[in-house]
Amino acid sequence: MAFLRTLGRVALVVLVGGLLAHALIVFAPGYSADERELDPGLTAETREAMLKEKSQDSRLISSYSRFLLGLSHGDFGTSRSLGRPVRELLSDRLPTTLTTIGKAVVLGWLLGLSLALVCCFKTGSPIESAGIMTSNLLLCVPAAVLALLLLIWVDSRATAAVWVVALALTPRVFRYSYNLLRQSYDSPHILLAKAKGLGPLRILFHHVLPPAAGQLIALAGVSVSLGLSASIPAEVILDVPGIGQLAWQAALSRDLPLLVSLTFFVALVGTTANAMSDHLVEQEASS
Amino acid sequence: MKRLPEILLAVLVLVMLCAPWLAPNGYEKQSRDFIAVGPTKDFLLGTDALGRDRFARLLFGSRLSLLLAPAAAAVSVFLAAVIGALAAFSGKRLESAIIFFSDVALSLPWLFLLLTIRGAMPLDIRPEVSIVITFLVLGLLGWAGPARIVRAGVRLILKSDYIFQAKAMGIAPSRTFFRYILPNIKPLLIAQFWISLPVFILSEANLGALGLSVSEPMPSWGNLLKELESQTSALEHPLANWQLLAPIVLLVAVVSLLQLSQQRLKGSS
Amino acid sequence: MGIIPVLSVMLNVDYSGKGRVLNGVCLDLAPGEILGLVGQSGSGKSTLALSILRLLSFKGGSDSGSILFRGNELLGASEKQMRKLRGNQISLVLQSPLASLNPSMRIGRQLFEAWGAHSNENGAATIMETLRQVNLPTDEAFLNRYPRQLSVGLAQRVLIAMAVLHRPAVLLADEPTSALDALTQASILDLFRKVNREYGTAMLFVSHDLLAVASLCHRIAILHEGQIVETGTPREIFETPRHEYTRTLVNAIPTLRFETPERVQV
Amino acid sequence: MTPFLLAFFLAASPAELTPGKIQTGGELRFAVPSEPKALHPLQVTDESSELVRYLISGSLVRLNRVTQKIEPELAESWKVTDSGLQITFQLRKGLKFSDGAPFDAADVIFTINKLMDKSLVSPIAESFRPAVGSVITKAIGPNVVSVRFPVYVAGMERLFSGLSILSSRSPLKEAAGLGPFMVAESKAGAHIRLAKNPNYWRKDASGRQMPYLDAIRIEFLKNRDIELLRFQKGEFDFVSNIEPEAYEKLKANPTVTALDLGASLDTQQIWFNQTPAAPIGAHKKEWFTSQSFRLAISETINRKDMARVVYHGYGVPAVGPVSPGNSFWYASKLKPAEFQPQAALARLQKDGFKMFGDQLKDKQGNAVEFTIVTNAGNKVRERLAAMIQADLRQIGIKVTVAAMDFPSLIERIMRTFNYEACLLGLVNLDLDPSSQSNVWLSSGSSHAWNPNQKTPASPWEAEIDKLMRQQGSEVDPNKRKASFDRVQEIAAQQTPIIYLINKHTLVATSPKLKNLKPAILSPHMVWNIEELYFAEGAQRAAK
Repeated sequence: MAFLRTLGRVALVVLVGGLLAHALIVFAPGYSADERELDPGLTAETREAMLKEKSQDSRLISSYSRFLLGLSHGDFGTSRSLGRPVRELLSDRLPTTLTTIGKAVVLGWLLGLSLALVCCFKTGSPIESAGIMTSNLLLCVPAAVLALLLLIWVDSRATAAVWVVALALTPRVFRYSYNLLRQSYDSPHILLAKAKGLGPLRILFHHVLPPAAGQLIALAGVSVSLGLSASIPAEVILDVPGIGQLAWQAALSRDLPLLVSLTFFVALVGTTANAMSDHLVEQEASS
Repeated sequence: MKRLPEILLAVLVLVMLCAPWLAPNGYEKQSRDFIAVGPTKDFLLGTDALGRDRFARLLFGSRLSLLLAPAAAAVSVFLAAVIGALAAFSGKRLESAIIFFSDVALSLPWLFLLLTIRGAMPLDIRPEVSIVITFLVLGLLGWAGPARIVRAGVRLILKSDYIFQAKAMGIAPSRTFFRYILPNIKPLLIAQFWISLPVFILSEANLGALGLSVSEPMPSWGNLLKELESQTSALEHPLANWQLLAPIVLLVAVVSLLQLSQQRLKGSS
Repeated sequence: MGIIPVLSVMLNVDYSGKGRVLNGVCLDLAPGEILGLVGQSGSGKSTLALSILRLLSFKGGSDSGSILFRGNELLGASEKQMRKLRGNQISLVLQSPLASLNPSMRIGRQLFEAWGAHSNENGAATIMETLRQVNLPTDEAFLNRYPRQLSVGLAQRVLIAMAVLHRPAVLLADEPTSALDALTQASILDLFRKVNREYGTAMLFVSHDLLAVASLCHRIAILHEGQIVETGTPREIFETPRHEYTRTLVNAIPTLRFETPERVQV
Repeated sequence: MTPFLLAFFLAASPAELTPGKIQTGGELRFAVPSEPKALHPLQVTDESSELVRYLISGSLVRLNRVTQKIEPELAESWKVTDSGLQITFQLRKGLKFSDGAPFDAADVIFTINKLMDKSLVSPIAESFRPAVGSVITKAIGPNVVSVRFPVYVAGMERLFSGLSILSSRSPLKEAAGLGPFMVAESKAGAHIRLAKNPNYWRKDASGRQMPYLDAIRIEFLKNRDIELLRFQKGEFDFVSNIEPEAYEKLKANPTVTALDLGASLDTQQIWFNQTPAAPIGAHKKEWFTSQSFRLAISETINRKDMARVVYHGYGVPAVGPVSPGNSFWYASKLKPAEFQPQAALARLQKDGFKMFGDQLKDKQGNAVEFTIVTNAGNKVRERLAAMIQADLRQIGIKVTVAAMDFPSLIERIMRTFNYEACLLGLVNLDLDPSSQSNVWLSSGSSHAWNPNQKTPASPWEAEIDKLMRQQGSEVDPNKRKASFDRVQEIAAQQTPIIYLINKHTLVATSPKLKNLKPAILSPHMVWNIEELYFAEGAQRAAK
């Protein structure tokens, strides 16, 4: 029952998100423009035809329901800028992005969490300040600069993209888990564990992490959405053929069917991750 | 020595306020005979591709970004605090409505709203005004993610004894909300603030590709950082033009100094 | 006193936010002795216990002076050396038993963990014996419980069992009975006496409850404004208090009087 | 520079690009900025598709990118008759498509009939669709084809150089080609791989089968910095259209050969909105329609500084719509507008403009200020805009620069006309001025400053209309040139479009790649793809 309710909520978010995205795109400036129009070789007739195609979409509700109707047959429409079925485009690029995000989330967590742990072990020492500075530095360096620097050492653009997304996640994971771990370390049972003479690793893995696990998992859910949004600049800068790059191209060419489909995808992934984390937090709270 | 962060910050602010005197070249003067030169006596950080004094651009750009990015971060964190706390504190129905809207908000391509707003502004609007609006909108749009985190935090607080105590004393819910809940999620909000500060500065730069950032010839931290991207192009050693790193160094320094002073304040309170 | 104290403390403690909390506190603990440390809330009693275990950084304090345990200076000891002492030679029992147990770990595992921290041998026999000593069940079902499934009194017993597993020379008890009801408090105090008797463990019993301390301890030290103002046997403290503050404390103890309060006329 | 390095540079001069001993095999690798949008040779609208089309298909004639002359390709010869209305091609015999299907007159007829489909959107298709009447294609023999147009088309054979011949018989349909390569593998968003066409018709002088290369791998890479980085690592064999800053750095790298091919056909330009319906102030419309105002602005822009600062010297001040790189059509008589701000100011003052302090005002007292719109994210254009800003400031004109993304910009300049001035670049692919008629005819939709006019808004626009029609109906190329020279002259006098700079075409290649004949016309490096080969031992194995 709870599962069905969650499913319904996700579906509703996706539908409403799609409609709003549709409206945002159609009413944005340049929606009816087409880069091909600048070509002096085109005749007036062709221009007319291109215009007509796009002006249909400005009748919001009817065109959105047309889109949904197509969707119910598994048809996401055809991308206007790339001239290919959206479903094909998505299925071509999905694996790339999912692999990137998957690896990046793991890597980002490893880095962020270990940085947080180092800082927790060395509270008050210069090492802690250095850790905080490192996370600030990662927040402050533009993704493009990071990407170009990485390419000097890493040959593969896909690997570089993983690192860019991971390094974007690291400071966020660090900030929250650092706060969380500090809190955890401040609780009396940790004091007692120390008084028992337990080693720092044992305390970490048996006394600090398990109680914080629920919240860390919640954060992990959110970091999937974070990774998704960080993958857009990473893929654009590094020309990695994934969803992020596709989204950027679609935005620049006001490719309505593609953009609405991508909104669906982002809403689906984001809302599902959030629902999952909510569920875990709730479980943690009720147990 | 304990006040060092504050002193350094004050010095930085002072330097930026004195920009017109410290950098007499101004940020838009093009010295076309000195294109992309390295640091000299006249140009402390060298010049950019149009022969403009980088040092001046850094100072003037800092004034803009140092004012606007924290403002945007504050706006988004404030919204997140109120909305997130309200979600946790209010009834089931309002809570699920808020969660619903935050989910929707997180998945929308807000870029198009920014484009629309920019498109609706008159063309000859002053760059300062347009950038203020851009930052403001960025701040207004940034509530959804942090609001979820705030909500989780408030729910923890709601279980605590002092909220129970407050209820037992018959304190009105609104007062409980503003006096007992909001002050206690401060650490969460502060963490969020520090994360979003550089993020807003960088998103301003990234919006440049869509013409939504500050326009020529105004400098901002965003477009100064952007300069790094083409220059690091690995055609040279990234440190060959160290003066280009100045904006990053300054940004990291300011963010860290602000954090240090805030931590110290927290420690002594 | 001719006996060499097992623990000898001379201590100053500062907190970064609050300034000096302990100012030249001197204490000696003889082997097998129970020393009560009494003071107001916030007088630095818990700080002292933490400092002895070298866990003060946990609360953000810094200390100076000298802590001699069996003649060895602890203030300069390395973390590694300290870890060997903690829970083994010097152990700790805290005020809120339920919060002091790891909520996500079964009781049994926490006991075995405490044993395993200082011994490679199979501790099952010792653990069962200790559990019996502190009047706890030893069955599987009990050991499989989580802390939230225990009452406060049981939890405190578990904590005490854990603290004495290795038959420590010194037990630091930080307000171990403050959170308990009168009956439980009495039984826990009994337990401390028993532990002291059976194992000869010296105890530093920190509390604000003068009566409880008096019933348990061989000697009492009064802590006031960061200094020990008076030390003596319970009798001395109650009958001939020397310091002004001690007198206030003693006088504040309610005595039983069975007078019916006058009814208020409405 | 040390003598050693100098010797190296001399050795790596263009002379080195001419052949030594020809080696076959190897995979050529390079990058294009975007993914081809259409692999159907007749539906090409974008640059990347055009490049792939060029490599995989054959046309009746080919434009030699270096001599800028039309040469025989699938047709051995051709003849224009009937005062320029008809063209007859003599086709080569025995040619085969990549899948083995034979090639003859039927395929040419099939292809041209396909073009008549009104739903095909592509410049090449549209140029074959006359406004009145229809194109008649006839087979005179199995290897002779005649094509007849209802109206005169200037430089008719030129049209056929961009027309890929499709097979009428092959089961592969448009995927069968006559070009040196064929599509082997295409990975969406990442790369496309072309393999040698075993049936390619051309053999070299010694009878060896061309092309020499086994394969081509074209990666889609928008980021130029990454492209350059990978080029220097040897992952790409050449880069074209390099920006001046990067070119200077590449020149300093002894392991690659950087070449300056001279002025390209591309222009950067700025124009004022003269559309009567534009939602801008009446006083501004008055400035923008005034010749002396436009001329004054043009004279206040320091083009030499632009070439020096923005292009690092790899650009020349532009004269007009035709670049000096277009050897035949360039109007060599014309000179770029002189930089003379004081004369410009005097010119404005004659029209009643006055300086108040450091602010210029018109005779009604309106401060002279306007906004230039341009597309965001283009470094060069943003710099040009900033320079114009600084230049015009000298005569008291305040310029605001509004950069916006391309769709927003197009909407403004082609739909709503809600702009004052626009700075844009134009990439010219065609040498012939007929391709620009949409720009110069006042009824044209690309008549940037005031498009789609019913009747010419000014006498000079009427004159340009007349001249453009004249050059379009003339057979004699020299007479055509005279007409178009006059158009350029009027354009220079009236400056409806202020031409700024023709940038140089800058390329760089690995010295291992031989037989290159780089040209300013696209596809700059691979227009003679069948002749390219790798130096001995430098072939990269084709995977």
